[in-house]
Amino acid sequence: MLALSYALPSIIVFVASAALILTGAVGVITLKNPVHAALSLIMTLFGVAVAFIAQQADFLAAVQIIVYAGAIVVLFLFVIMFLGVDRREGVEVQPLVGQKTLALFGVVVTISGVVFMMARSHWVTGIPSLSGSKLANGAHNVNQLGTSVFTTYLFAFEATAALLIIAVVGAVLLARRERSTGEAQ
Amino acid sequence: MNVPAAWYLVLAAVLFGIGAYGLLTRRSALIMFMCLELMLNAVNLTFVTFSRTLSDIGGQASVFFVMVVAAAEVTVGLGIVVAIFRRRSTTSVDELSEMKG
Amino acid sequence: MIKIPSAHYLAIAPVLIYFGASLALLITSALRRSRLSASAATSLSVLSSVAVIVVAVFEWLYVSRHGASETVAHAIVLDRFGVLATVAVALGTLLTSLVAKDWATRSKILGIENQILILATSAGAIMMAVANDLIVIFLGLEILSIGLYVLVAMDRHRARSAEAALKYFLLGGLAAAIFIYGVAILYGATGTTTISTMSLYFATNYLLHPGLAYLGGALVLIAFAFKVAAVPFHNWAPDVYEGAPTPITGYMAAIVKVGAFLGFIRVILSGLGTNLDTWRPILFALIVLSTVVGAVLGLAQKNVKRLLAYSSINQAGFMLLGLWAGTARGVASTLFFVCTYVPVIIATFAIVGLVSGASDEAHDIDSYRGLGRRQPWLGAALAVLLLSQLGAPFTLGFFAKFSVVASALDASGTTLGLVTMLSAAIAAVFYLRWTQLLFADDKVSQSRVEIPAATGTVIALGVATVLIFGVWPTPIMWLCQHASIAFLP
Amino acid sequence: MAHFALLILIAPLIGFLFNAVNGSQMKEKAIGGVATAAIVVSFISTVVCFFQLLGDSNREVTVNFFTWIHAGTLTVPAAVLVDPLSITMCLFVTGISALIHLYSISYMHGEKDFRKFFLYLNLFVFSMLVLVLANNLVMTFVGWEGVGVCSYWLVSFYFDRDAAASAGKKAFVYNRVGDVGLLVAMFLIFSHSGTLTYLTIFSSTGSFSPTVATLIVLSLLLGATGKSAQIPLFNWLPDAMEGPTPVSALIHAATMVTAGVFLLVRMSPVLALSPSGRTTIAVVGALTAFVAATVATSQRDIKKVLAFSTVSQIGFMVLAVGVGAYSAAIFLMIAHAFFKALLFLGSGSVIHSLHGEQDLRKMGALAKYLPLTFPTFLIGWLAISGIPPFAGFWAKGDVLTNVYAHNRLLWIFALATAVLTAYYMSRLFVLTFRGAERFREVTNGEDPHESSWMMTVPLVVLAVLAVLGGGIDLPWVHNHSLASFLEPTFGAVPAGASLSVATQWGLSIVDIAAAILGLMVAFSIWRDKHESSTFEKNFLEQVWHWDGFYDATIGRPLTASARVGYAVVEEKLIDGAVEGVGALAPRMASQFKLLQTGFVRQYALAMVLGIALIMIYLVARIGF
Amino acid sequence: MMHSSWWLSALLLVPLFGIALVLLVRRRPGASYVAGIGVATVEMVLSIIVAWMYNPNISRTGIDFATRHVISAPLGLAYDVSLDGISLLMMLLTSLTLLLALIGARDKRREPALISWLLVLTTASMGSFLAHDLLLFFLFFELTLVPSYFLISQWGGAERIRAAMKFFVYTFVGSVPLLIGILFLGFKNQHYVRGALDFSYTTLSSVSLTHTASVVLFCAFGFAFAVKAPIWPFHTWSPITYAEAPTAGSIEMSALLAKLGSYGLVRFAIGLFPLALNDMRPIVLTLAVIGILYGSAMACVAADLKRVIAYSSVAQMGFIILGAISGSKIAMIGAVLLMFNHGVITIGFFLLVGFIEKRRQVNTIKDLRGLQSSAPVMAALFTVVLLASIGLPGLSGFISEYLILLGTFATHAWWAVFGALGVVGAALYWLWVYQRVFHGQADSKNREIEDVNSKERWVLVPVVALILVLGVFPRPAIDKISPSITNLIVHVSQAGASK
Repeated sequence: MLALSYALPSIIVFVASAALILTGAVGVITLKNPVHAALSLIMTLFGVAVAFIAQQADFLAAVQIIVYAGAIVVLFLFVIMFLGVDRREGVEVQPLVGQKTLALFGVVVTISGVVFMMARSHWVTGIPSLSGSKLANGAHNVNQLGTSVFTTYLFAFEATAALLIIAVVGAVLLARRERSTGEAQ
Repeated sequence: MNVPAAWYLVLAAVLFGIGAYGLLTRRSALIMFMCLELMLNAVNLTFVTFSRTLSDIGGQASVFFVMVVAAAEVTVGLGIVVAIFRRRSTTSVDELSEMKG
Repeated sequence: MIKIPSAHYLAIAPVLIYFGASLALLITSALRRSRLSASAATSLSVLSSVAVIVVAVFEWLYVSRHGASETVAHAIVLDRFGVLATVAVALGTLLTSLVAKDWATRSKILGIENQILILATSAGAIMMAVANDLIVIFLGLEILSIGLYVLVAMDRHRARSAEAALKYFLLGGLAAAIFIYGVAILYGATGTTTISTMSLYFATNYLLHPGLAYLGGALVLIAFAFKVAAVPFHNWAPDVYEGAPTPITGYMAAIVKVGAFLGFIRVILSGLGTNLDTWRPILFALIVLSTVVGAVLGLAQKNVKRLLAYSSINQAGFMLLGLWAGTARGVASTLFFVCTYVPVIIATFAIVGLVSGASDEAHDIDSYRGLGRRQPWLGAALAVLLLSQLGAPFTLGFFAKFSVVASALDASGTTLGLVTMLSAAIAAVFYLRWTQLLFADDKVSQSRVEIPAATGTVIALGVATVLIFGVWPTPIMWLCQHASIAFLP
Repeated sequence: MAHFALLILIAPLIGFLFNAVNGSQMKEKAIGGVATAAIVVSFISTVVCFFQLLGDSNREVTVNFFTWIHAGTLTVPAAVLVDPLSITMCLFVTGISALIHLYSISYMHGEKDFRKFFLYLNLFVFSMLVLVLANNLVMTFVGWEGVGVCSYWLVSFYFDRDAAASAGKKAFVYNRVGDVGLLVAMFLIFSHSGTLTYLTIFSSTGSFSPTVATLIVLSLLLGATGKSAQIPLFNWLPDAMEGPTPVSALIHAATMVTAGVFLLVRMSPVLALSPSGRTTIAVVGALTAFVAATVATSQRDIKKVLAFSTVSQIGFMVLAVGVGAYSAAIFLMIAHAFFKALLFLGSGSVIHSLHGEQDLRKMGALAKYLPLTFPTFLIGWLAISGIPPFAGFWAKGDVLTNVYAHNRLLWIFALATAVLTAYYMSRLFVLTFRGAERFREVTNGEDPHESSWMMTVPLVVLAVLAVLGGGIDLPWVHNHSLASFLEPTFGAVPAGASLSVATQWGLSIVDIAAAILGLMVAFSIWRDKHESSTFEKNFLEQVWHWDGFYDATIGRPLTASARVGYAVVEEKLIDGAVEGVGALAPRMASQFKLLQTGFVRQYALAMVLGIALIMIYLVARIGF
Repeated sequence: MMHSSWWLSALLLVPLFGIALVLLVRRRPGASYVAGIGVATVEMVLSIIVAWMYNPNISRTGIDFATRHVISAPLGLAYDVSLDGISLLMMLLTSLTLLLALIGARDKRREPALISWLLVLTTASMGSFLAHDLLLFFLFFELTLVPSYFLISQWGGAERIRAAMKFFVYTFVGSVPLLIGILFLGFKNQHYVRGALDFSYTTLSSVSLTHTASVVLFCAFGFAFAVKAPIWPFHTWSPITYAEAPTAGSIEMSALLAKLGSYGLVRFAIGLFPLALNDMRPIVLTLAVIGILYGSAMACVAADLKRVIAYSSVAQMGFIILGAISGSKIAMIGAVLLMFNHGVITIGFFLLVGFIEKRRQVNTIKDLRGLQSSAPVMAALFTVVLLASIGLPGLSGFISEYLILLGTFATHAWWAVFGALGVVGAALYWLWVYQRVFHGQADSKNREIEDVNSKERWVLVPVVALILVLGVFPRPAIDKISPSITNLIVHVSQAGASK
């Protein structure tokens, strides 16, 4: 029995997070109204955060809530409202014949493949000792993560700065109202 | 004892699949973006799960970067949607099929 | 106390220069009341490109003296392979910034933002090529992609520009998700995201259950295949090529190929090279499909940008041959192909941009009818560039095709050699049709195409490269060969 | 010797070149004079050579000019072999040619392409001399083809007449078919003996097995049938009468058509190796002689009659070769050259006087208008009919005797042919010179008159030769005549010599009887009529429907298959395959194009399906 | 002492400098024509000097003027040129073709460009004939396609685009296996010697191959050359191409480029894969004989003069291939001679057809008739060329065809016999064509045409002279080519023996 092998709380947490995640995800892809979809997305994000906590990623869980649910989804909602598209998607027939069936087929095959391959490898084949220290809990997690980001991932961290700048510049350029060409000169 | 990593990995894979399926079937650009977020979240979950299994902080650090990327992508993506909406008053990608062949 | 890892600044100097230049332009344009002139911006980006090339020369010399090394906590690698990629990207950036300047003037759009984005994007491409960490590659890829999404959407006068951007964005997002999923799985499979460590892991461990590694590698490979527009992950290319502003199309065709291919080689051959036997059938299928579909679909195109898109899909198939071979010769030949593709394709799109006019709309192949009659030099230049892409002898393109096919044959890929060369024969039809149209005598009375100095220089450079190194490919081949030595595990 | 031998050859060539370079400004007479003089020089040189040869103990002199081809083991010298055979041939070739040249000056007077005619004639004589003087098969082949092409030019001399153009082409193509035989013979000889020089071939005949020898002989025979108009390739010759009459006289009676016989005779040492081959030759000769003679009885064109007569006479010569009577063949060849040239020139004179009319039905009673042509023609007629003491009697008698000694059946055939010969020649004679005047319509009522001296002198000379020609080889003086002169070449005693004297006399009487029979019949039939459906059978007039047969069995099927081949094999199958493969790509393109729908979600779907495929591959790779 | 290779380099460079010159003077009307002819003359003189200097006995292989410089070792690219008896005549033919095509087939439409392309083509074909390195050969071999394509597509007839494309794609596809084969051979050698990549003919001819590999490679090489030559059934690009190309282009393609196929077969396919010969010979011989007969049949029903020449070329190439593959020295000498002779003859044909086209704007046989009465000199010249083509002894065509058939008969009698039937075929279709075009009564259009003028006569003088001289004195040519052929035969037989 499951209960005998694993601690009950962890099972409950898993089931809860899985329920949140999957319900939210299915909501995103089925709900017609973009606002509802965005709210479903939040549900998934919460679920993921729960799963993070369950797996000793406390800091990431916090970031998940703050950044994702707090910023990204808000951005979505903002744009939805801004554009005024908070209605159902158009009800015209799908122009693409067989798209759903084929998509389902492709995705199911792919994901089955992914799962099968993972299972055949007993889910993980990396060697823990390769990368040093054990994973810490709680406050130490933040420390550890910080250390990692500023040592091993220093360059990547610096690069994110560039990424964000370019994204911001890009967004500004794209969303800017068209000016007359004379001004552009 | 915690539930095995496999559970979370499968969960992540399924989430990835749902995201991909949504991307393929939804017409609203905004919802497609959300589906992309679902997929990235699946990746994050995978990272965290492996991080736990390997007792390695690297996976969690990676999640950090993925989040940044997700944020950047959404910013630009929404910028594009706004730009298109100004011109065409739609967010349905199916109406953007002028170029083909 | 955190010990900040040491950085070898020579190794990251190119990236820094490009970001620096980009930031400098951004800040200047933001702070100044009057807008910075496009010429000034262009000068800065040309200067920075030149600087990058100079730095690259020093890097090359440094590597020659001290050997390859890793820096910034193994995130960046300083080797000739990366140096050569840096040079190729810098060259592409230099040429593009020249073309983009004239384009901005012609199309009356913002000149500075172009340069800012181009510079930053180039930094991303270089990052992909010099990275030793999958996360860095991912970031480089994203910088490159996001920069391009914006650049593609830049032309606000044309609806197609935005459509192209959205298509590119959605599919690029999917590819990015797949890539990072692959990275995550590789992380699970090997416990690291550092390429050299991964390589070491595969070299020292026999994987009883390689499924996870295969899965991760395959997903990463798919993402790269998307970036280089290999069939069946190519669908975005024709639409995006068509929709993007023409100079950006040229830039995209050149730089994305450099960044993506070099990253591709690093990950698949350097990191996962021990599993080459697993990747080969996939690559085989990609090559066959890309060359054939690219060539065949090119036949049906009336729009030259779409035509060039299919052409580049076809060329991508060729570039993959070196990867399929997986040998030093293969790497060298793919490098050669990718590097020589840069000036050719940018110059080609420069001409396409000129012909398309201020609105950037005249892309029908009929716009070229009689061009060579009216303007023999321009016509001849385009003819040379097209013949090079066709692979005509005594052009650079011939040696590019020759070397990749040779590397495939060296690795017993006779079938691939035959199929790809036959696809070249099919592709020849559309190149020739276009070339022939240049000198067709009907409808000769169209207006002349103005050739601004900067763009003219780019075209002349492209043609000169094609012809000079078409007879004497020795220096480039020497560089590529040296860049590939001691690169493979 | 060497100088004169060279002179024989190049004199006509010089004449040709001189006229070719200078001729455009020269007058007709000058052109004709130069051309004729060149041949005369050649004739004189031949005579000199002849006497030198008589005085020479070794009657085989090879004169080497230069090495023409030297490739690998093949060496072909440009050299001439002066021996009794070649010099005999040269003598009558140059002699008759000179006369015909002279004749042509007048006959061709006023023609637009007068100069061209003489160019061709000179070149023809040159080629003919190369043919007979060559010391190897390749050089012979040069002459062989040279006369062929000159014949082509001369036959289609009136090129704006379609019939002439077709006839020239037909002559050349038929000859070419024969040439394949000669080529194959050369290949066989070279691959077995390693040489193509006559004397070397003859000294190494041991290297030919009987089968090879027979193959060689049969190939040579094929070559000979082409050039000498024998069955099965004989039907080009009558068409060749489209050429000007002097051409018919020179080429299609006296010289070129005998080349086949010459070749066989020349190769006699090889012929000796293959009895079955020789029999084939004899049968072909006899059949040709007979068939052509029957055809000649029903022709209405004066030149056609003479043409078939030529075929028939050459059949006799081939028959002689087949029975091993080489000197008899040469004898008949010379005699035939005399009287046939005479007959042709005579008919030319008739035609000339009738403004080009050649139909026998529109002639008659010309004897009194053509006082010189008539007697000379008479001599020619008697000579060919085999009436003693004219040349034809002796020559044909020699052949018949030898045939009799060899094979009775062939002899009967030959004798029947002799009767027919006398018959059709007499018919010709009667219709032309006797009977009622039927030509007024043609001449607009005027009287026909004799031509200039340049045309009549050759007639007279030839008439004299036709009378006396028999003297060169009278049966009772074989050892002091042509046969003995030729002996170094053939070495064999003619079969006829083995017959008893009585038999030979008897045979002579039979010959005379045959000739007279033919004469009588002809006179009795044709004295008072000029058309007769009884005696001019359509079947015969149509040459046994030989042309139609070829047309139906070879010509039309080949043309049809070429057309079908073009429409089906070339355009549909071969090029169709190429074009089909070529069209595949565009067709694929239009299909593939549909996949590029412009819908981004479908692009994504394509990607996902691609990924799915790769997943399936990976799963298959690691296995369940 | 071997001669300096600078001579050969000069042969390759003169046309290129010529292009610069032509483009330099392009603005002045007619100047480019003069410049082009000047360059062609220099090239011709150079060729004659080189041919005169060439010493066939300089080495066992008959190779003179040789040099080799590696340009790029990783690519195996080297500048490696030399001259031997087989390439000697081809070199002369290249120069001659250029000169006569320029003078005789003048086309005033965009003359500088036309002349430049002709010059490019000259360098390309000259390079193919002089290259002693397979990669270099391939480069030049492929390069010929580009100028040809432009010549056809820019200056050709109504269907020029289709013709040009068909020509290009067909021959391009043909050369794909060649490239693969060359590479295969190069790597085979490299793996064996563990040295640098090297495509030198000398090196590669010593690579030991298995029997199967030999056969496969022979097929790969053979296919490329068969398409180029063209050998039946890979010939269908040629009729439309010859018909649609401008006269100068037709001349270059049929007189010269077709020879690349037969030359390649002799030099590379036979020289490199002697082991395959025993298996492949019957097949190639059969194709050659079919080509001879089939070409003749098609020439009979072809509708226009250029197509007749095209099919006639198919038949003639059949003869060349027959001789080349037969393994007999005599036949091979004949084949090499015929390559040159057929070139000269074809130049003559196309020039004359060009003259007719210039006067009548058509070359369809049914529109022409009775030309001999109005243009007797043209008819005479046509006759000479025609007779050479059908192999009249005393003219150049005969010697070569004769040697081919004679030599082939010794080794493969039946094929020679059937090949000899081609002699009849040639006479049949050429005389028929001649009859339809030159004989008969001319209608009004054909009656008016003017005869060849003095300039046109002078262009044909070299053609006729070569036809006559090589028909009567072929020895100098044969003596120059013989040692190389002997060497090739010895090489082939040794390889066969060591099996």
